[in-house]
Amino acid sequence: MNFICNFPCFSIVLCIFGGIISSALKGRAAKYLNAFILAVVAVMSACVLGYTLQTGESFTYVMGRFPAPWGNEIRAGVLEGGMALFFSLIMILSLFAGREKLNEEVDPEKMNLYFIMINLLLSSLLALVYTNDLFTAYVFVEINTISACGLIMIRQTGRTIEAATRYMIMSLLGSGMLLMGICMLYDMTGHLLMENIHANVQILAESGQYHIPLMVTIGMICVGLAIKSALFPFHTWLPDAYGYSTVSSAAILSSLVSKGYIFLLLKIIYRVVGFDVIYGSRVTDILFVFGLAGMIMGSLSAIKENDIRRMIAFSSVAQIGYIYMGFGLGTQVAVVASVFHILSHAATKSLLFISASGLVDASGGSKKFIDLTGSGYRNKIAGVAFSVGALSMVGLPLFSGFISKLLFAQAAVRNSGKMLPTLIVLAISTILNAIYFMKTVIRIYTPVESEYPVIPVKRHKVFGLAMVCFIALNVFLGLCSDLVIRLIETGLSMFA
Amino acid sequence: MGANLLSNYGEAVAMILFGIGFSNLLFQRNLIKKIIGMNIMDTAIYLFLAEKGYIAGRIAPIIIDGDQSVERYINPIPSGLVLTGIVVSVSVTALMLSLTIRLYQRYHTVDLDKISTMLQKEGR
Amino acid sequence: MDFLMYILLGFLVVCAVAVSISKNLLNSILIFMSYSLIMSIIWIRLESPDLAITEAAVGAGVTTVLFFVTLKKLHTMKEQEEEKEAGADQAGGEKHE
Amino acid sequence: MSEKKTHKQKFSEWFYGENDPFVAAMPVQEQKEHQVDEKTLQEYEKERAERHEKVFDIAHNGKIRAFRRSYRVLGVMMCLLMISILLLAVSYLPRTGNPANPDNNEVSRVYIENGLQDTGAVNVVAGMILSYRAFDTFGETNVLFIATCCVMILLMLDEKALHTSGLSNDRFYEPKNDWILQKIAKILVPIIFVFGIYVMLNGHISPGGGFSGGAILGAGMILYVNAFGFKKTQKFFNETVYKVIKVGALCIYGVLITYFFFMGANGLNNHIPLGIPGHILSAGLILPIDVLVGLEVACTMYAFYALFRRGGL
Repeated sequence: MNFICNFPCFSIVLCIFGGIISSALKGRAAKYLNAFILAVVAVMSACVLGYTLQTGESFTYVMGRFPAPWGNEIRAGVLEGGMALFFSLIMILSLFAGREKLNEEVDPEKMNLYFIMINLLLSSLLALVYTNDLFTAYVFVEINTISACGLIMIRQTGRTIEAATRYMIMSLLGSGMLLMGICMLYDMTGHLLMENIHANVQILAESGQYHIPLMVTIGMICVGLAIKSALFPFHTWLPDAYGYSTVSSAAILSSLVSKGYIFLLLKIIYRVVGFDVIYGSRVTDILFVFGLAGMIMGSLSAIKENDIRRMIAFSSVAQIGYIYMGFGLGTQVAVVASVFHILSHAATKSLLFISASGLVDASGGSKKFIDLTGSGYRNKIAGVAFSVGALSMVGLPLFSGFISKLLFAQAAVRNSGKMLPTLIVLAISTILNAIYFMKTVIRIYTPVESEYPVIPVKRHKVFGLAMVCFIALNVFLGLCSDLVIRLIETGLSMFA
Repeated sequence: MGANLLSNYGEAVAMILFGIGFSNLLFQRNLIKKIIGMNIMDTAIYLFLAEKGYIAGRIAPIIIDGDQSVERYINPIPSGLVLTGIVVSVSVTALMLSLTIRLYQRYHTVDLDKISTMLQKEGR
Repeated sequence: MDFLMYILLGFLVVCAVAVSISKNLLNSILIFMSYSLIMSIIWIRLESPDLAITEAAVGAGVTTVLFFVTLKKLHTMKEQEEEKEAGADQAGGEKHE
Repeated sequence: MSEKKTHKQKFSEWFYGENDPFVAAMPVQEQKEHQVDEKTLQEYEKERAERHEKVFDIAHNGKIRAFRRSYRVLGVMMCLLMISILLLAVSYLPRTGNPANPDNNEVSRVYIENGLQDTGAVNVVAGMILSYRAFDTFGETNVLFIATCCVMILLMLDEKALHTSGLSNDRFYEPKNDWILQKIAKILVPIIFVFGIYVMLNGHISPGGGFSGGAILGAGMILYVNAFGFKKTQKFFNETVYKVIKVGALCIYGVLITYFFFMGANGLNNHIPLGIPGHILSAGLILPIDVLVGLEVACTMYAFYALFRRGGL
């Protein structure tokens, strides 16, 4: 076995170790340790990606001495390696860009606890990406939930604690349903490993045995994960959680945490229940309808909002609606579009949150639009970055958002039954996006005599650098989309 | 309705408890009751699993006198899973309770609706 | 044999409903404690002694203690708050006089 | 030449915020001062306040009361709907207690038939969670760890606040040094500790293991604190001890389990003797991991209690 095959396991364990050791360190040391770990994980994930591309097939890694149906297993392919690399990159950039804010808003004595949360969050994301076992997935979903809660409430104001409570309640509902689904699936198939469940579910679906429990199970797992990733009717906790937490947390939560659950759902669709069974069951139509509703309702709420951070948070609701709509369309092309949108949204949303915090800093700390007028001139790099993010969200060519919208439209055209509603909603949602993002961009570039001082780029070099990296990532996704899409297609074909 | 409802009475009770816990967690306004509801929901799932591992007339999977025949012991997997789950639910409970304490410190109530109204009244 | 199981399971449901409708928080916590104990007995009947020990120690023991501490904390805070308010009123009154 | 700036200079000036070409170059139109009619403003404010009063007056707002009632009805309805769907699913699931159920397949058979030889543990459940499915259990220990960290974020007070704030002192209303409690605790605590250690050490032979043993130990410590107060406990268990035990136990656990994963996955011999099944010193890694997990769990349970009580260890 090649030594690189050890890397997925090593990266998960390394993150956990980082978390454990950070609890004995001071804030500064924990920060450096965390940066080191993130870099190592990124390198390892890149190695895994390269290795799987080279060999052209995925590999499984036995956690312990015992092979397939008895022991735990993790599995890595192109999509897993790519996702892990992408997640760690976004995390590095978000943390670097939000570092100054972090120092301001977090109690220095509790700084090391923040980095414990970050480390364990990354470990759980990696485990969700790599896992090949449903119960392991459940355990790490819990770690993910608790650490995300810690990220929200590390900035201790009344609002964040209330938001954390709401988040925990909704998440616990979701995990309860997910666990119930897993237990029922275990009861019907007798396995917890994805491949074995898949084989047994195929047999059950063909023979028609346990038809009703199987449908209920699929429904519970889908709804549970949808609740956890804030699909439209379950999104009530989201605006507060993203709007008031410290900026790195908001960026990480919006771009990574919900995406981890979505990736798990993708794995369950492909590797546990099976593509044909899950679309034969029509359960995904629920996801489709909720996704469409979310696309419109999220945008409408965002238009009404008077606070820039909350506006971006509501825009997340709409974007998660896009992803679920892609799952609901039920074709391979649509799923590719969804996965691409996961990447594109993660890159764009963290950019928006962080640049918005730069704009807010240039407006005396007020998040109201009236105070933000002309802030694009006062903090130039943040203004440019926000415009790039906004244009990408609206779907201008050259940026990543355009490609994902194009892919969604293509996928919709090929699905005759759902073509019309999808295209109509896509168009309406794009217009709504344009309304609230262009409104903001125009506002931040309206010249005005302001009492707030100009923030020169020199003073925030790290922030500027991170912004440039984010913009580059966004443009890369927009321009080299062929490469990325090919990677996603290869990865999905390895799933089956 | 399937044929196995009466013979699966244990699971049926587990499902009823799950429903009660779920709606307590979702609809109760008092945070402490919400947390109790969460615990009920979790234990219901564990009860379901434990029922599924049980096999009539067999004993706990602790090997006695070196007798390793399958016919003698129940299925060990659900027990292991539940063991993992119990620890998860106690840590989540502790976290939720500490959130409750902090919320009470700040807003002097454990009613989540009242807290939201207060927040709206305060404006953002 | 089965009869005992019926009683225990019925007791569980009664406890769960009682928790949801009881007005007093202390009562609901006590009921929840007995719920956990019953659950651990059921697990012994289902031949899972590992679970029974863990549930008795964690569910009925530590979790309930944590609930009690929380409730006590809330009451202490309430009393402190009232004392403070009473003190403030007194001080205000004296000033006015 | 010196008056005309090159593009590069201009850009760098703009970039570093020394001079903004747009601010000066763009004409700023004079805006008319917005005239506020005092009367209208006052009326508006008054109206708004009234509306606020009306909306948030929960006790007398009929709409909100109706909404709450319908909310409750909706809750019960949803509960019933969910229960009936789940019951429907249950009625089609395999029968309880039937040996031919799908979950009694080759997986559980191998756990029972080969478990003793593979893991050395007489208790098949312990062997399963600590050897076959060791990764899950490692994750679960980390759930406990991260939950403690979250509780610390929320409730931990710094040194100064610990001594001054009234929050840390809720023993005010209790009798201090209660004689009966102390005498009983003196008898009970050692018994509880011995039992906890017994359960912890015998996890691979009899029911129990790290988690239950640790929880029992933690419960014993909580009883001790209740009887004798935090001052006495701090003599042998303060924050430093807690940190050393927590980090030490988790680190050793992590190292052991990583070694186990690495050797197992690469097909190497891990040189861990399994011993004679049934003896205390047997079952390879299971015994040390049980002890480590037990210590971690005991510390965590006590830390939860102490943080809840006084915001520090």
